[in-house]
Amino acid sequence: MGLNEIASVLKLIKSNPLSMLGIIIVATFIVIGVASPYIAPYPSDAWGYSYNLETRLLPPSPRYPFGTDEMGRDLFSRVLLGARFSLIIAVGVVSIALVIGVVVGLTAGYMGGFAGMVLMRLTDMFLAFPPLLLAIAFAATLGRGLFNVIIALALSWWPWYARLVYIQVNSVKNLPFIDAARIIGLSPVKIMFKHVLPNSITPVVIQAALDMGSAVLEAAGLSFLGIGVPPPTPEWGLLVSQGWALINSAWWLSFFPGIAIVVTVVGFNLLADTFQEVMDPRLRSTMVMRGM
Amino acid sequence: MRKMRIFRYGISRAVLVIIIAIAVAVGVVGYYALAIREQPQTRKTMTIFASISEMTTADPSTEFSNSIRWLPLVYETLLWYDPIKNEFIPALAERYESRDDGMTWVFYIRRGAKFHDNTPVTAHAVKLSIERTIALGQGAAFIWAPVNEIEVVDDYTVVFKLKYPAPLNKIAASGYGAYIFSPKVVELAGAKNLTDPKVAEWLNRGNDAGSGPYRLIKWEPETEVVLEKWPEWWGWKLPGYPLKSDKAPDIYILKIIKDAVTQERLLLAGDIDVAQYVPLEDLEKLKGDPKVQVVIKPSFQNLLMLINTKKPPLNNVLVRRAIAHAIPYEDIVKIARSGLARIASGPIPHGMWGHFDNLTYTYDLDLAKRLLAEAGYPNGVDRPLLLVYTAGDIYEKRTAELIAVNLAKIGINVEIRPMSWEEQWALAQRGWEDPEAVQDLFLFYWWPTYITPFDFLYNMFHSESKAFNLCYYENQEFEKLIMEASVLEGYDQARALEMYYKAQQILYRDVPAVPLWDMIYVEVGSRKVGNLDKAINPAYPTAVFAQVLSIEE
Amino acid sequence: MPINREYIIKRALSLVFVVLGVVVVTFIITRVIPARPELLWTGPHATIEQIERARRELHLDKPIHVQLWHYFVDLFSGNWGVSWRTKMPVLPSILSSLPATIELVVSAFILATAVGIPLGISAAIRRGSGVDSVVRIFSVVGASTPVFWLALLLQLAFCNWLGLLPAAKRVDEYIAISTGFKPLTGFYTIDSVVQGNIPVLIDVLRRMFLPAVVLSLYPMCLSARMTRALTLEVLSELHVRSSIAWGIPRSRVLYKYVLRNVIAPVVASLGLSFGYTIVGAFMVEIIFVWPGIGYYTAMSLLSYDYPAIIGSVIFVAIIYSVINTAIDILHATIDPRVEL
Amino acid sequence: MSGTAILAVNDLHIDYYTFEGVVRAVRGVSIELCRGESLCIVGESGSGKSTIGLAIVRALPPNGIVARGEILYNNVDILRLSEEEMSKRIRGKEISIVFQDPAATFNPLFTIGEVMLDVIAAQLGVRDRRRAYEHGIKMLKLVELPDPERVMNSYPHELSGGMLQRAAIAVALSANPKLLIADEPTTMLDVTIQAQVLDLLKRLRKELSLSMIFITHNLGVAAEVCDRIMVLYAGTMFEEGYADTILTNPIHPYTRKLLECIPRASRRVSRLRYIPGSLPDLKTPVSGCPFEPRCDYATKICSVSPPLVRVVGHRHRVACHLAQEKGGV
Repeated sequence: MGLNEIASVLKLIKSNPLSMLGIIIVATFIVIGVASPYIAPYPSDAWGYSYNLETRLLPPSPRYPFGTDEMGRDLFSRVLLGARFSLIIAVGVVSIALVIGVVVGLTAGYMGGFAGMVLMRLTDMFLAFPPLLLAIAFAATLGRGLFNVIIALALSWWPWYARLVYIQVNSVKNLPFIDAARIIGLSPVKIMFKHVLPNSITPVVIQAALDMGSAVLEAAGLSFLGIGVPPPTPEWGLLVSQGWALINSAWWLSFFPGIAIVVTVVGFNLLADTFQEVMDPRLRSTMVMRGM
Repeated sequence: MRKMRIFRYGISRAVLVIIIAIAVAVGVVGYYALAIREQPQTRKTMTIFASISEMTTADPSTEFSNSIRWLPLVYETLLWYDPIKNEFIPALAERYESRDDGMTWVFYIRRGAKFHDNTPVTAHAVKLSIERTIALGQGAAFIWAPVNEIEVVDDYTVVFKLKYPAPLNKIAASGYGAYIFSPKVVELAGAKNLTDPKVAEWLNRGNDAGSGPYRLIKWEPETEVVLEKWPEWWGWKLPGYPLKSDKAPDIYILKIIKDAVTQERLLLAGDIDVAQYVPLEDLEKLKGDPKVQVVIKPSFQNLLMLINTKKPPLNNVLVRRAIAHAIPYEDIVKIARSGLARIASGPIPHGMWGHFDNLTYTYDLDLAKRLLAEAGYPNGVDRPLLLVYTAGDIYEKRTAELIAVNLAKIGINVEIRPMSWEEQWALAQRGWEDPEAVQDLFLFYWWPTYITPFDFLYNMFHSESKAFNLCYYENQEFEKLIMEASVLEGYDQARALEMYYKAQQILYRDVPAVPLWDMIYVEVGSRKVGNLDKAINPAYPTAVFAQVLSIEE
Repeated sequence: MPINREYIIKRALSLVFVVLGVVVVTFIITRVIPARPELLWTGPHATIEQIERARRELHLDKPIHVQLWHYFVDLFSGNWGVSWRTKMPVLPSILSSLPATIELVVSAFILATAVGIPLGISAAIRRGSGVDSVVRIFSVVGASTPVFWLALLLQLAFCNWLGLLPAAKRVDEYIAISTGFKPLTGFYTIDSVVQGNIPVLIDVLRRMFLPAVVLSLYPMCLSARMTRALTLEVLSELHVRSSIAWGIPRSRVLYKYVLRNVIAPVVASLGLSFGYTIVGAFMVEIIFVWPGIGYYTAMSLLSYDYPAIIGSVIFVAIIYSVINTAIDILHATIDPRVEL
Repeated sequence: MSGTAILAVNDLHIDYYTFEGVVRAVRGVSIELCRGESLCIVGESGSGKSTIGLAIVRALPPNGIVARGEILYNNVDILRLSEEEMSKRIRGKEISIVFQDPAATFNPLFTIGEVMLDVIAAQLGVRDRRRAYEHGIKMLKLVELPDPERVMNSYPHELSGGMLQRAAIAVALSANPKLLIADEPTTMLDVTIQAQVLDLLKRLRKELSLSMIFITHNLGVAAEVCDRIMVLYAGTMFEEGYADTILTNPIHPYTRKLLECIPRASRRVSRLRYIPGSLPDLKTPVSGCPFEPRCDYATKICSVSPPLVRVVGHRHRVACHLAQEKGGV
């Protein structure tokens, strides 16, 4: 992916209202994630450092746009703060998985041979699990906690990136300038990181950035299953799961955190769609001239 | 300008047809699904009881957990105990007597009672049952610790000789470890003797060897347990027997439904008949619903916060006292239990023998701050305290959060950590060797195995009770008092009571634990289930004596 | 249609290797990563002796490759450990909850593909039209919705507020017991049809409806998206235009030629859909009290019942590999180019 | 003359809609093809030559749209026919087409025979599969394919490019079309096979008295197979005339350049010639002659107004401002 593609992505985003929406959602999510402790109307409610007997289980109102929970806390503040945890998880998962994936994929792709084959077979073994199942196994082994959730998800994600990097590296590694570097006598590690990596990383990084939506979704799933982030963290999946206990009388407790998940993930997926249309030559083929 | 669209009509028509076909299919199924709610003729009466937790084991000797929900229906003890009226109801023993200041107890076994395998219930079976429980030494076997010897006088008379005086009538009425079963299990299980693991395996495959009013006919401990009325039970034929009803359900199903919301929904939809857990916030609404009845009964289950008395700064009694005064007991009861609990006064719950009303700590943040300053922490404690509770228990979760918020006000930061009970208990166990490495505060439920204050005081506060004294509390004076009281309980209740009071005063002063609240049980039943309130007994928490229910069609 | 026997044998062989790989990965997770695996395996109530025994039983005192060997032997001889929670061996528990899950997952899966594929095709052939936009938005939003949240909301709406559908459970015990229903195979739909028990069949279908719909949403959106992209790709290919230019009627080209081109890769991608469905079942089953593998796993997760969790993980992963192999073979019968 | 014309294309404009903008691929091209005649459309890639071929069988990709013009086949405007009429009356039995890439022409999931039988069934109405099969075998023999039975039952990936192209010709001709469009049918083949296929096409044309439009970028090939040649550039016609006229007396500077590019053994050129510069961007409208930036003879007027088509001889047309002046050369 070069400048041309980035330019056409921008063009596409401008021309397509859905892509524009994606950009807006993702940007808002990031802003809220960073700023939520400062912009939440009731910061101590958001962190769970307070309770109020008078305001228990109030339905949504102008004062409490998302209603209040059984401890009398403002749900809106809690959902805002939840964006921060989702952001931390998403960035954490994707970056750790990316680092592992790049190291494995790069080594396997560049080295090739027996070592490369072993690495890729290992990658395939991980890919033989359905999505999320492996993360469940890891999370169960590591125990609850924000950090463990990130590790568990990252450990189950890196194979996707490893394979992507592997394919990229294979398409790059026999290009003339790599051969040239090899002839000059640069060390393999240097060639790998200085020459092969920069020329094969872009699509992987973009894919990883767009996968952050899925990370939010899967982390929420782990929390719902009780092996994710522990309470009183206002993580969205956890909020939905806790709201379940009162859903018959206080639907808003589960509803709004869920909406937050849906909107955020939709944002990432809309962007992903846009990138896919530009980057995937098969989808693009209908847009360019053929047979002229 | 002409658009040359090759793919204009053809395939979309096909797709349309497919979509319409699917829509029609879904519609037809949906129509039948929604419209036809044919309720066929019920030939048998049935009660479906929703249990929040799965069943554990089916061995009456060793089971010490959730299976109490059906064990008292399938198996019988010698006696049943009604702690509210403080009286005993005869079961397999028609009557009993105690001699020698509680050192000897004689039970007269009911004639005509028989096990589900049609062998008669005899004194011999009683002896073998209890001896197996003692020999296996698991679960609640410790209740028989005072027993020295069991003698069979004749087929219907059994004598217990004790090492020291003890209230054997209460022990024999225990909800755990006191069930009598048929010795024929050895033969049926193909085992060498009663303690052969094959017996337990046979039982855990879903077989029963009891004598009670119901038989176990389906055993899927994770999803459902089905009991069927056993018409040969002696109680059905005994006129005037209090623990029975002529309209008891023919089938009694324990359905495991893990959350309160679903229990409530299923109850309102008529899918189940008794829900033990409904969201407490919905209770007012349910009370107004003509389809259901709400039964509220005190229980002997209470929640305490065990304090790690060996780990600084909590080894300082002033700090512990400060914490005790910084807890908003009233708010906790209102928020955590929607008012369906009583503020605890001492570790013995309300309504039980041995409870005293003047052992509540005041909620007084100023006093708490003063105590903390006096202890040498005028600016609060410099490290966060770790509070653990059982993951998934919303009452404990809310209680934990409220405690954390309030302790923060006196300068004590609390880190709340939900753990599975197994993990939590494993962590706490290590505290006896390395108190620094474990939790500071531990939210902990207790309910008695059999109804005596000793059960609470010994298990949670005696230094020999390593399994459950998770305050790591050691106090010679206290231990001496309760040991003596437990012996006296068998024959001199007044003196025993006095000593139990003294012991509780020591606890009040030393604060090894903060009793938080005594639970009030709520059961919501369909209106057609009569006698629900009579079928519940706090001595057998969470069990419903289905033989007492009266099903109205 | 050519069915290549050699291919099937090759594929089955590679399945063996995939399953071995899955087992190796779980071995790494359960035996290599934890500091003291025997503690996870025995549960916390264990005494020192029990832990020591577990150490011996898990062969943790032996070198790692010997451990791996015993791990394989144990798994393939059906010794999957004992659950702390239920004190029952893990494998029989999983097997007994298998029919409920298969019944649910297969219904959801059929629903997902039966709706998702036509949606994708119809969106693609009217690219840029209103239908296309609706399908695109639906597939994006659907794929972004947490399945457990949707389950909670639909349950609230249909069961609580509208009262149209039952809230949970697989069959009503009143109906089942009073009509003498006997679960023979464990597939209640089949059992009730075989026994001619219409009331139970209707009750079972009513109860399955909502969970199946919820569970189908994610794979439905996935297959709709994928089908749309594939159809667009195929429609742009030269052979479509050449077939039409040579005089084959357009409808025949679409139904016969394009359809098979789209179906082949969509079939190849069904495995992933299946993976999502079965993991989604973990959450949906617990909400709808559906006594399947998902329920068993979710319950085990809530109490950290480690042997049960890992048992379920291995079992589901193996099923997934088998399904993927079956799908690959199916794909090969449609697409003659496929070679190992 | 128009009476004997089997195909007349008048002022054809074709646009492609892409994300980058509207590509005006064909800009007012007219063609006249007499019965039994063969016409070569020559141009660089991107000149719009294939688009015209696709438009004649109405098989443009979904984003290609005929903006203006008419395509008269036997005096019927096929652009006004419905899709159904096109399939029933024109495609296959009147006009058929062979494409450049033989591997992509066939659906990879179907045998050659399946496609062929479908064409025969649809166009010749032969429902009896055995008769259709026999006809198919006959067609495969006609294109000199060895072992026609095997070819019938082969999937495209099992055949070589040359065999596939012969098979494609057989399929295209299986319903006896009167006009065959050959869209660079040899470009993707090996050189030896190219010659064979060209010979085959020449032979078939004679035997079946086909009219043919042969699309190529190679003037040399064009000279070999066609009666007439049309030179196309950036979607516009530059020069059209009889093959020998074009080859011996080219008028348009672009045609001359093209001729210079034909490698000839006799000429002993040290390196292959090429035309410097590249095609103009078809998305932006051009005010003058599209060849102006690359033309050696460009004058002021060339960048200002588009050249008109002038008749410079018998059925010889040129679109160049300089045509009049240089006509006599």
